[in-house]
Formats: sequence, structure tokens, C-alpha cells
Amino acid sequence: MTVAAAVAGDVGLALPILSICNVGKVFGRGDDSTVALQDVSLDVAAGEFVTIVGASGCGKSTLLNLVAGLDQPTSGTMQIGARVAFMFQEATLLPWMTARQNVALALKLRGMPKRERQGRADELLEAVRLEGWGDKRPHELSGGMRQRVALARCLAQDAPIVLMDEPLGALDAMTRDHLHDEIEHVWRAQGLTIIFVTHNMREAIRLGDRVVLMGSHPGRIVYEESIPLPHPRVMDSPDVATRAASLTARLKDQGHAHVG
Amino acid sequence: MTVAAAVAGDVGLALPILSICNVGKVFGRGDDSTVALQDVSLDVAAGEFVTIVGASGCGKSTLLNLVAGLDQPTSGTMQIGARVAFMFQEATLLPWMTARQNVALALKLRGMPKRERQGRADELLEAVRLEGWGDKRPHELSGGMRQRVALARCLAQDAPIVLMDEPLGALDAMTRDHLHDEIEHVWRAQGLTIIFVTHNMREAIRLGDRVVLMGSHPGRIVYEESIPLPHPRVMDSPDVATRAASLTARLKDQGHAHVG
Amino acid sequence: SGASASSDRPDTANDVSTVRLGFFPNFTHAPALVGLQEGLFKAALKPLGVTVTPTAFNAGPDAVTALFADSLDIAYIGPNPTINAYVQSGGQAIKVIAGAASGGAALVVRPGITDAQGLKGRSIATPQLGNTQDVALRHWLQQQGLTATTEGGGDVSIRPQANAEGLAAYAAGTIDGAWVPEPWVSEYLKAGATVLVDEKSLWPEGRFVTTNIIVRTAFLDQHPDIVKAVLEGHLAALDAIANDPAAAKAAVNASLQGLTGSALEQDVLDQAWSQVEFTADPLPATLVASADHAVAVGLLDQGEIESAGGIPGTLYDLTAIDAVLKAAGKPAVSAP
Amino acid sequence: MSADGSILTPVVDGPSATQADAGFVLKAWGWAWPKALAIVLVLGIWQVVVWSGWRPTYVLPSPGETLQTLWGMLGTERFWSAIQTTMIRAVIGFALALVIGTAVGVLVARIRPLRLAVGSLITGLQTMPSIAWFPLAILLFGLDEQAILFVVVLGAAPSIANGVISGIDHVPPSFVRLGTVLGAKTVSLYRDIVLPAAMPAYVAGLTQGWAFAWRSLMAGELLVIIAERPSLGANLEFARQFSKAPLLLATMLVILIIGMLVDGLFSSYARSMRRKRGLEVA
Amino acid sequence: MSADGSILTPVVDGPSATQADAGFVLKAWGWAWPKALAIVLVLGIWQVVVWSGWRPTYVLPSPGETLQTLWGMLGTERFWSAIQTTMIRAVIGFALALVIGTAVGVLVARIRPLRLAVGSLITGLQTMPSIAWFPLAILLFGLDEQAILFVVVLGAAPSIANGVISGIDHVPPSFVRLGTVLGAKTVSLYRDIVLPAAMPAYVAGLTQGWAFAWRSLMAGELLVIIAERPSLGANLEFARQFSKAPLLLATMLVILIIGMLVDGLFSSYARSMRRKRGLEVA
Ligand SMILES: Nc1ncnc2c1ncn2[C@@H]1O[C@H](COP(=O)(O)OP(=O)(O)OP(=O)(O)O)[C@@H](O)[C@H]1O
Ligand SMILES: Nc1ncnc2c1ncn2[C@@H]1O[C@H](COP(=O)(O)OP(=O)(O)OP(=O)(O)O)[C@@H](O)[C@H]1O
Ligand SMILES: [Mg+2]
Ligand SMILES: [Mg+2]
Repeated sequence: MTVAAAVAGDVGLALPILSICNVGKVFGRGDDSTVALQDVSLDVAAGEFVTIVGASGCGKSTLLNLVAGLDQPTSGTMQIGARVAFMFQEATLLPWMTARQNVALALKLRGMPKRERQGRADELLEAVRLEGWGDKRPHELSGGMRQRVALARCLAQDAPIVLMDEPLGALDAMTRDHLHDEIEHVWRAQGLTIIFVTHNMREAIRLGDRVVLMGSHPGRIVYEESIPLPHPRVMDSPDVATRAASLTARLKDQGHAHVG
Repeated sequence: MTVAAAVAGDVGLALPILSICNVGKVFGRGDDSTVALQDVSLDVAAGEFVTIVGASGCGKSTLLNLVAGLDQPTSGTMQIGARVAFMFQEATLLPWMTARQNVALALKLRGMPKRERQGRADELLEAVRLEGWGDKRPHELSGGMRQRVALARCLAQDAPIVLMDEPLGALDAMTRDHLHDEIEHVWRAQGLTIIFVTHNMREAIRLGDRVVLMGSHPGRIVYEESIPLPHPRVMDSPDVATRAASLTARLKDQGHAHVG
Repeated sequence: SGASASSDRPDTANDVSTVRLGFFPNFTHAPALVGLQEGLFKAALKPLGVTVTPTAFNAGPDAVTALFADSLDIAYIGPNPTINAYVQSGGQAIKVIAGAASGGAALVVRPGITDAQGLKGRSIATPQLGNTQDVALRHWLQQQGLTATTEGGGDVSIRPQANAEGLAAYAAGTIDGAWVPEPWVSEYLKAGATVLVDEKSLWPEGRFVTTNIIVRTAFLDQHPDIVKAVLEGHLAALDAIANDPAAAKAAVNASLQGLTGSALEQDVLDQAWSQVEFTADPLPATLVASADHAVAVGLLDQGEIESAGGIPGTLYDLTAIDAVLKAAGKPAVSAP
Repeated sequence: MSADGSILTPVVDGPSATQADAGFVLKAWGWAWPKALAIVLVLGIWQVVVWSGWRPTYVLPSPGETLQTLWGMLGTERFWSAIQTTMIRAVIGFALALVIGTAVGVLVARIRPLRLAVGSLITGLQTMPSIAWFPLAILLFGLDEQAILFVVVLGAAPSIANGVISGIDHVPPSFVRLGTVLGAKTVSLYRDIVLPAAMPAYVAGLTQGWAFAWRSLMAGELLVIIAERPSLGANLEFARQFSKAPLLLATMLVILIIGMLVDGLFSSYARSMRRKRGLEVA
Repeated sequence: MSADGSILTPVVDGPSATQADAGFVLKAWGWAWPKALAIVLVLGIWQVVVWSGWRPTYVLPSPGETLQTLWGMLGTERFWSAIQTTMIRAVIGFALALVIGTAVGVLVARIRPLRLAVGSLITGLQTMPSIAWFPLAILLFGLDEQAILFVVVLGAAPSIANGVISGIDHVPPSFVRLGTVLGAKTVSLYRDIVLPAAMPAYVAGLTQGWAFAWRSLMAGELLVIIAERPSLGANLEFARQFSKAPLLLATMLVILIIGMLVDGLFSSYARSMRRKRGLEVA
């Protein structure tokens, strides 16, 4: 099951900024417990873009929570080499702040001086195509808009490691394409390390240096594949489609193998 | 712009169970107002499966809210011929109840006697692939699991008209395929009228008798297309892919036309 | 040192610049009210270079605590708190140095009740469990051959009750009478009650202590001159009351109004005034008798009294008032 | 829309233009009439009871007499000075209670051993009647304004602290996680995230705290009665002790009105807060 | 994992096996020591102050003397009968206040004109000291248990009502919308959705209501001293009137302890509620 170890060679030369080793996570105790993760090992090199795909409830969010230090693994060790930004699966905007203030809060907490914040927040909102919506409060925004504010806030954190949990799930194809470009641009420009959870296999291939497939019951890594396709990639290209089909098949097999 | 009127002929013979006529919705007042919907007209025949696709923030959720009677239009009229079930964009589970209780609440409120509820709730949870999770509370479930509980609850309402706002957005491909079958089955078996919002064009075509495209600023219906493909359809089939490509192109044009 | 009590304790310094005088905004404290209103204490203390800091209290316990806490030097106070302060401090904390008022308490009842037997099965209010009137009522009932328990049972149900509520309860018909001090007797009369027993009739010469003046023992030891000066002021006030009752009444009402926002109705004041005698005599014998009665009806603990040195024990120190009276050419007050 | 009317129920028509014109007058009227009606009702019932002769008027005066007394009071300088004294004490005491209660609340909510140690004590203190604190107040502060403030703070701070604790306890964990992820340190986590999120319960705690402060103040004002400084608490108590029923009722009315005005402040703040958060339709 | 240690910071190691064994003893100890420490601290400071001779012991008795008095009290039947009387009154009064406060709260939160009419009045009533109600209580009920209950209910019901109102005001609108969509009628909407959602604020209101009820009761018990029925409030006043400092302090301790026990009940309920809702780590 040490899939991670097997592929470690691929990234062995680059410096791992993030190293997860035999991590397990059990929620609850006794009969009522849920094994959310079992024996998960994953090394991520600095500057790498890793995408994670897996069935609903397989432990993707749990894994990101552990990496972000929001929860403690019940077994195994983790080493994280830099500050972490995290975009949650739910937008989690603060309801007493406007969209701009929500983004500016991240800027404030990373220490940006007051006078620069507003301008930078507006830039970030523009990057997620929300120019002009900065003064609205969360309840005045649509679901997709809230998700984009959360994305802007995540980028505002300016951390070397960025965790994104289905960040574009509530967006239409056009906005999503635009944000793919945006995220890729930021990733390159700032040399970020990104772990990106999605249910869209083509999105995973469009963005990732490496796609990690997770299986459920218990949550674990079942397969990894490097994506050597040249950038920029296009989601609807045949290359991407072919790979997506094969990876999807693999994931399904895994699912059936286990469920059956 | 009376697109709806133009295609009304398509469904003219069936009895409209839902009739939206020149509806507009403005949030707020004065300078700060947002025109969420303008001059929207849509007739839905009894037993029809209509899917709605449109950019983030174009007013899809607003439209469903109006149909569900949760909000009042600022102009125009609506006529709704039957009870409405609604699955919100956010799961909105009650945190003090278990998954089963959340589903059972819908059963209770539609008047099902107490002793039948538990069994029926478990059936519904099974239908959304959550057998065995009934005793968990919302915070113990993953995002996709919560969404499925909400779906189960929506089906529990047993209303002739069902509104679904991105019901499968947080699910992996496999689970999604399964639920497509499930929803289609229920729709047929119970003769439901379904309005289904999604960002996935192929999903829209996979499920819909008719796909409605919406544009933003202001939110309005820009195009409708009947999908005469035979059932059961397969999301990855070329037929679906071709139509999806053309409809996506149309939506993009619309988007550009307006933004540009 | 000055008025801010807690920081500067006057009894540790040899000099004090002010004496803190406690009293209640209450009709039976008229000498204090008149003395302060007319500046009589001020005048008496002036030669010593000492001012007076008046402090009004709502109820006895707070005044006693203030005395205990060195926040107060001299206080006009009723016999109950006097006994309590004396007993609870083991006889150490306070001394009675003069009297202020006598008389003015009665058992008032619903018209139609004409004798003790008529009280059987009735409810009678007293101002407070274990206070002078409460003890007086219990003792009197005992003498009349009627029983009454401290918990309100027996032939006559005694309902200790703040005076204001007592009157309301009388109006509501839940009590049939009350043993109360002035001006409440007058208020009840106004509300239609009649006097069944005037407490005067129960005491020799018709006099019994209603208000006396107590001093912190330490203060008396260190500043006998100031205490004496205060008593001079007190005597001046008593003279003013005796010489011009109308002016005194007006001063009392003005003072009450200033302190409490309420004053007595003129008819109530006149009626009550006629029942009370303002005197420098603390009538120790009546206090002792009252304490004995309290022990007899089980409201005071003989053991506690004993460990405080007995009553009167060291409770009274009337040398100062006698000196002041003598200087004014008046007879000395009765020693305990 | 050639729909068959039989199965269709009209849901709503757009609002007509006239509705927009109605404007301010209608709004003010909608705000005023329920209050007016309530006042008229209460006064009416009261008057009827008095007319019925149920109780003599020296214990239950008529509304007319009470209002006349109130009106007479309003004309005196003494009354306004009493209000002023009392309000100053209330505001200072409440401000102190606010600072202390908030600090204690935050510390207790945050530090687990502290919570186990003194958590329940807070409610314990709250249940202690003000009068029980009098001796301690006198011992600590003598007969001074400070003794009054002590009693007021002991009355109000616990309920403010309880408000803070309950507010913090119910902050959605996702907000705290967000704060952690955004790198908020303890102070900023509380200032920027936890306290704003706990605000609704906090404001509810403040309202309760105000009620406690005010009640304690009414009792505490009997600790220090100064001739040139009349106070509402002393007025209330002595109206009672002097059996001045109309004065007592008039003073009660004043207390009621002040309480309502302060509640108005709190609740309009709470309302604007709810509106901001999308909890109330503007 | 040939990672370069220099840029990697270890975040966490899995918990060792021993931790699982610790179990109950550790937990009980973790629960007990803060309380024990707090009690020892308070008693210690108190004793030191007494030793310092700051105030004579007849006004500030030593903890030893107080505890001895308390112990002596505990041995008397009279004390237990007082506790019983008072607790029965408290429970009945609180139960009444609960029913009335909840009903009023729901109605006021729901019916807009009612809210405009009497919303602020609720806080106004809360600020009214119990003592002000005495005359009315006696006029209405005579010197009877009911008069006490009246005062208690008037003390507690407003704060329970305010808890309900603030709870309902802050129910997420999405829950109400859900209820509407599920076809909940008014009653079921409130029973199944709004009230459970408002529960945290409601329980907070109940705690405050208890404190109000208890304070009002301590005052109210002075109203009615009923045949053969000693009560805690009367004991407190008695100790005060007779300047019995140790008795006063012992009675205050009893009040404190009862307050803390009741808070324990409320807060353990609140905790289990939070745990259910995922607001607290089990
Ligand atoms: N706080 C918790 N308590 C108990 N169980 C939990 C908790 N959080 C997660 N789980 C369980 O852990 C498993 C993994 O959940 P997780 O949220 O990581 O899934 P996921 O892969 O993110 O799924 P999705 O794609 O639906 O978001 C699920 O079975 C879930 O029920
Ligand atoms: N309560 C509200 N107050 C003010 N504006 C609102 C409110 N609700 C929605 N809007 C605005 O109405 C527009 C349409 O919102 P809606 O939620 O219907 O979009 P949507 O099509 O569902 O988008 P998404 O795909 O992102 O969910 C948006 O511009 C949004 O900002
Ligand atoms: Mg997840
Ligand atoms: Mg939407």
C-alpha cells in the first residue's frame, strides 16, 4: 500500500516541502468510530501542483485538515515546511463583513498595513471576476460568488503552501476556465505548492503535475500519476480527455473492487 | 427577448403546471440595488424535466426561490399548480438531528405516521448511497454526504414539483452517475415535474427534457432547447458531448456578448 | 484624615477633622434631623475645629456594619440594632451614650376587635421578627394567655412584615392589625384602624426607649471631647424641638423631603408627634426589660448575651450626657 | 399563458406602485400604534379596577393620580437631579461591569482549568441578592459611591460574563478554524473573529446585565443616602416606606420607561447587527 | 522520507498508547483540581485577611468560624426545611416563569405589532426591582405563597422571554426557509425548527432567568413568613438584621453553592447540546 513510497522517486530530486508518513485518522471511539484515513503517505515537492480525486467521503477534506494543522492525526507523522493557506470546501465567509472586508481580513492577519489592504483586496476580487461586488455582504451573494470570495481570500493569504478543497465546484464552465488560468498564473508567478481537491477528473489533469486518487473505507491513496502534458493545457483537449477516461476507469475499478 | 413564448409551442399540448410570466426580481433599493431577474417567462409542463444552466450569479437560485414561494417577485406573475419540494444549493441540514432524523423530518411534516418514518428514511438514505450513515450528525459527514442527505430529504417531501439547485455539485463521478439513475427513476416512477440547476452541461443534457440557458446582468433566459435524445442517456456518450459543446458555445457567446 | 473612611481611619490618628454621624430619615430620629438641618451639631463642634459628616441609613444592619467597619462614629439608632451590635461584638464595639426618643408604639387593629380575646385566630403584623414591637406583642400576648410561635403559628398568627407592606396587607384584608411604631400608628389610624393597646400603658411612667445614640467604643475612648460636643448639639436639638414644635416639625419634614423625596402628611406628622417624647434619657431599664422579654419569648439567646457581658453590662456610658445635662442645668438621666 | 386555471393557483402579483409612495408616515404609524394601543389598554384596565373599588385608593391610586404625581415630579429639579445621579451611577457601574464581565467571560471561555474552577461560580454570584453584598461593600469601600458601584458590578458583571461565555461557546467552529488558517494569533482571533461572531449572545448578555445592574443599583443606592444627592433608588424605597402609593407607582413608571429606552438602544443595535448579517429583512 | 530537516518542522506525532489507558482517573482529576485549587485559594486569602486583623472578627469572621456555623446549620432540621421550602418555591416559580416567559417570548418574536407594543416593556419589567412589586403582590394575593410566586415570576419570566426572543431572532433564515419548503405549519415550524435552533440562546436565557428568579425569591421570601415554614430568604434577612456575620456568610455560601449546582445542571445540558451539534469536541 505504500504507493507514495513507490512514486517518491519521481519527485525525489525536488525538495519535499510537505511530508506525510503513514498517517491515520479515526473519528470517534469504539463501535461508533469512523476510519477516515489509514496509512496515508504523501510527499509533495516545493512548487508542485498536486490534485486529489476520490469518492465522496473518502477522506480528502480530512487529509487537508491534517495538513493545515486543524486536526491531529491519530497515527503517523507529518512534516510541513512552510505556512499553509487553506480554502475550505464550504465558503465560510464571515457574515458581518463585506466581501472586501472578508478578503482584507486575510491581508490584515498576514500583516499587511492598513492603507494597502483595500486596494489589494479589490485586485483579488477582480481576479475572481467579482469587481464591483466588494461592498456586498455574504448573504447578498450567490453561492458561486461566495466561493469566489473564499478563493480570493485564500490567495490573499500569500502562503507558500495552498490547500484548496473543491474550490471551483459551484462555478459555471466559463468562470471555471478563467479561474484555472488565474490559479495557474499565480502558482507559477509565486512558485506556490498547491494541493487541490476536485471531483472533476479533467480539472485535475488540467491543473496537476500529479494526480492522486483516493479510495474509501478506509480512506487511503490508491494511485498516483504524474501528468507530463505541456502547459497551458486545455480542459476539453483530447489529451486531457483520454487521460481523464483512463484515470476515471481506474478510480471506478477501485471503487467496485472495494464495494463489491 | 420573449424566448419562452417562442418555444411555448413545444410544450403547448402538455398542461403547464408551472407558469412564470415576465417575472423580475430586484434586490435592494436605489443605487445599491441588484437586478437579479428581468422579464423571465417560463412554462413548465406537468411531468417535464427542465434543467437550467447559467453563469455564476445569473439568478438561477433566485428563480427557484420565487417558484418555491420563499421570496416575492418585484414584477410579473407566477402560477404554481402543485406543492413544491426544494433542494437548496447549500445542504442546510439541521445540526441537532442525525441524518436519518433530518430526512424523517420531511416525512413527518408531510404527515407520514411515526412508525413508517424511520424505515422510509433509511430507504431514502440507501437510495443516495448512505446506508449505515443514518445515525451520524451533519458535522460528522463529509460535504458530499451532507449534500446527499439533503437530496434524500428533498425526495422525502414527495411533492409533484421538485426544484433542485446544483444537487450533485459536490459529488464524484461515480456517485453522481448513480444518482442520475436514481433521480431519473423517481421522476419516471412518480411522474414528477423537476427543475434542476447545474453547472455541468452534460449533466443538464443527460437529465433534461429541455435545457434552459440563463444569462447574467440582468438575469434572464437567453435560450432554450428541447433534448429529444432517447432515454436512458449516458453522460459520456458522443451525442451528449456534441450537444453539450454546442450549448456551451452558445452560453459562452452569450456571456461574451454581454460582458464584451 | 477625613471623610473617606476606609483609607484613613480616624481612631488610629489622634486628630480627626470630622465626626461621622449616622441616622435614619425617620420621624423618630427628629433630634438628628433638626440638629443637622439647623446646624446645631456644627455649632457645637466648631470650637474643636471638627465638622460633622451626616450619613443617612436605610436600615439598622447597615449602620451597625458601618460602625463595625470604622466607617461611622456615632449613630442614632433603635434599641434592636443596639442590642444586636452589642451582643454580636461581644460587648466591645459600641456604647449607648444618650437617648433620643421615647414612646410612640401601639397595637392597632381592625375596628370591632376590642380585647385580647378578639385577636384569636387573627393575623397581626410586626415590623420585623425579633424587633422591639415584635417582642412587645409576643410578650403582651403571653401575658394575656395567648400563644404565638416565632413561625407564625399559635392562637394569634404574628406576621413580621415591613411596615409598608403591612399597611397594604391591612388594606387587602390579609392582616387584622399591627404592633408598629410611629408614624405607622398614625398611618393605620388614617386607614381606619383603632388603637387596642398603646404601648405607653405597659411601661412605668409611660416611657420606653424608641431611639438612642450609640458610639463606637474606640471613638469614645479617643475623642471624649468630640462625643461631648455632639451631645451638646443633640441637647440643643432637643431644646429646639421642645421650644418650637412647629418649626421643628417643618425642619423634620424638610429634611425627610431632602433625603428621601418623600415627607409625612401634615396630619400624620401632627398625630405621631403627639405620641412621641424626644428626650436625652435612654431609659436603660426599658431596654433591659425588652431584652429580657426577647429572651423569654425565645428571640434572643441568653448565652450570647452572657458572653457579651450581660445587658446592660457595659452597654451604657452616660457620663458625657450627664456632664452636658449638668452644664445646662438639667437633671442627669437615669443610670442602668 | 393559456393555462388552465383549474389547476393553477395565482401565487403573487407584483406590488402596485402606490406601495412605494406610502413611505415614512405609514412606517411611523406602524411603529406607533401598537405602543399607543398597549398604553391605552393598560391605563384603561387599571382605571376600571380602581373604579371597581377593589382596593382603597391609598394603596391602589388611580392612573390619573399617578400620572399627576409623575407630572408633578417632572417639574421638580430634585427629580432630574435624582435621574442624573442614578443614571451616572448606572452608566459607570455598567461600564465597569462590561469591562470586567467581558474580560472574565473571555478568560473563562478560553482557559479550561479556569472554567472548571470558576465557571459555575459566575452563575452562583449572579444568584446572590444585592443586599447580601452590603456588609462586604461597606467593609471594602466604606460609605462611599464606590460601595454602590461594587454592588452594581457584582450584579451585572456575572451576567455579561455568562453572555460572553455562551456566545463564545456557540461560535461556529468553522469560523475558529478559519481564523487559525488565516494565521490569527490569540488576540486577533478573538478581536476579529470570535467576539464578532459571539456578538448576538453578547448583546443579549448586555441587556440582561443592564437589568441586573439596574436592579442592583436600586438596592445599592440605599447604601449611601446623601441629602444633596437624591437618587431614584432612594426615592423608590422611601416612597414605599412612607406608603406613598402614587409616588411609588410614578417612580415605577419612571424605572419602566428608562428600562424601555435602554432596551430600545440595545435592541436597535441588535437589529442593525442582524440586518448586516442577513438575519433580518431590511 | 529523506527530507531535509532544516526546512521541515515536525508538526505532530501520533498520541502514544499510554494516553488511552489514563482514562477515568485522569479525567476526574482534571475536573476536580481546578475547583479544589479555587476553593483553597479563596479560603486562604480570606484567612490571611482575617489574620491581618484588618477588621474585627465580629464583622469579618474567619473561614473556620463561618464553616463551623455552616456545619452547625447543616445539623439542624430547621435548615433543611428552609432549603426545602425555598427550593420548592424556586422550582415552582421558575417553572411558571418558564412557561409564561417562553409563551410571551414566542408570541412577541412572532407577532410584529405585539413586539412593537411590548417588546421593550419586557426589559423594562426586568429592570424593576422585586421590592417595587411587593405592594402589588400583596394587594393581588395577600400574604400568601402566591405573592412570592408572583414576585419570582415577574423577576424571571422577562429574562426567559428575552432569551427566547434573542434566540429566535438569530435563527439562521435558511432554517426557516427550509421549514417553509418542508411545509411546516406555524406550530411545527416552531416546534421542530425554530425553537431547537434557538435553543442555545434559550438555555442562556434560562440560566439568567434562574438567577433572576432566585434573587427575586430571596427578596420575596421576606414578604411572607408563613406558619412553621422557615426559608432561606428569611434566614438571610434574619442574619443581616441581627448582625450575625458568620450566619450571614454561611447563608451566602449556601446560596452560592445552590447557584453553582443549578448552573452545573444548565451548563451540562448546554454542553451536551453543543456536543450534539458539533460545537464542542467530545
Ligand atoms: N468530525 C467528524 N466526526 C466524525 N466523522 C467525521 C468527521 N469529519 C469527517 N468524518 C468522516 O470521515 C470521512 C471522510 O470525510 P471527509 O470530509 O474527509 O470526506 P471527503 O473526501 O472530503 O468527502 P467529500 O468529497 O464528500 O467532501 C467521512 O466518512 C466522514 O463521515
Ligand atoms: N438576498 C439578496 N440580497 C441582495 N442580492 C442578492 C440576494 N440574493 C441574491 N442576490 C443577487 O442576485 C444575483 C443572483 O443570485 P443567485 O443566487 O440567484 O445566482 P445563481 O445563478 O444561483 O448563482 P450561482 O450559480 O453562483 O449559485 C446575484 O448577483 C446576487 O448577488
Ligand atoms: Mg470534502
Ligand atoms: Mg445559486
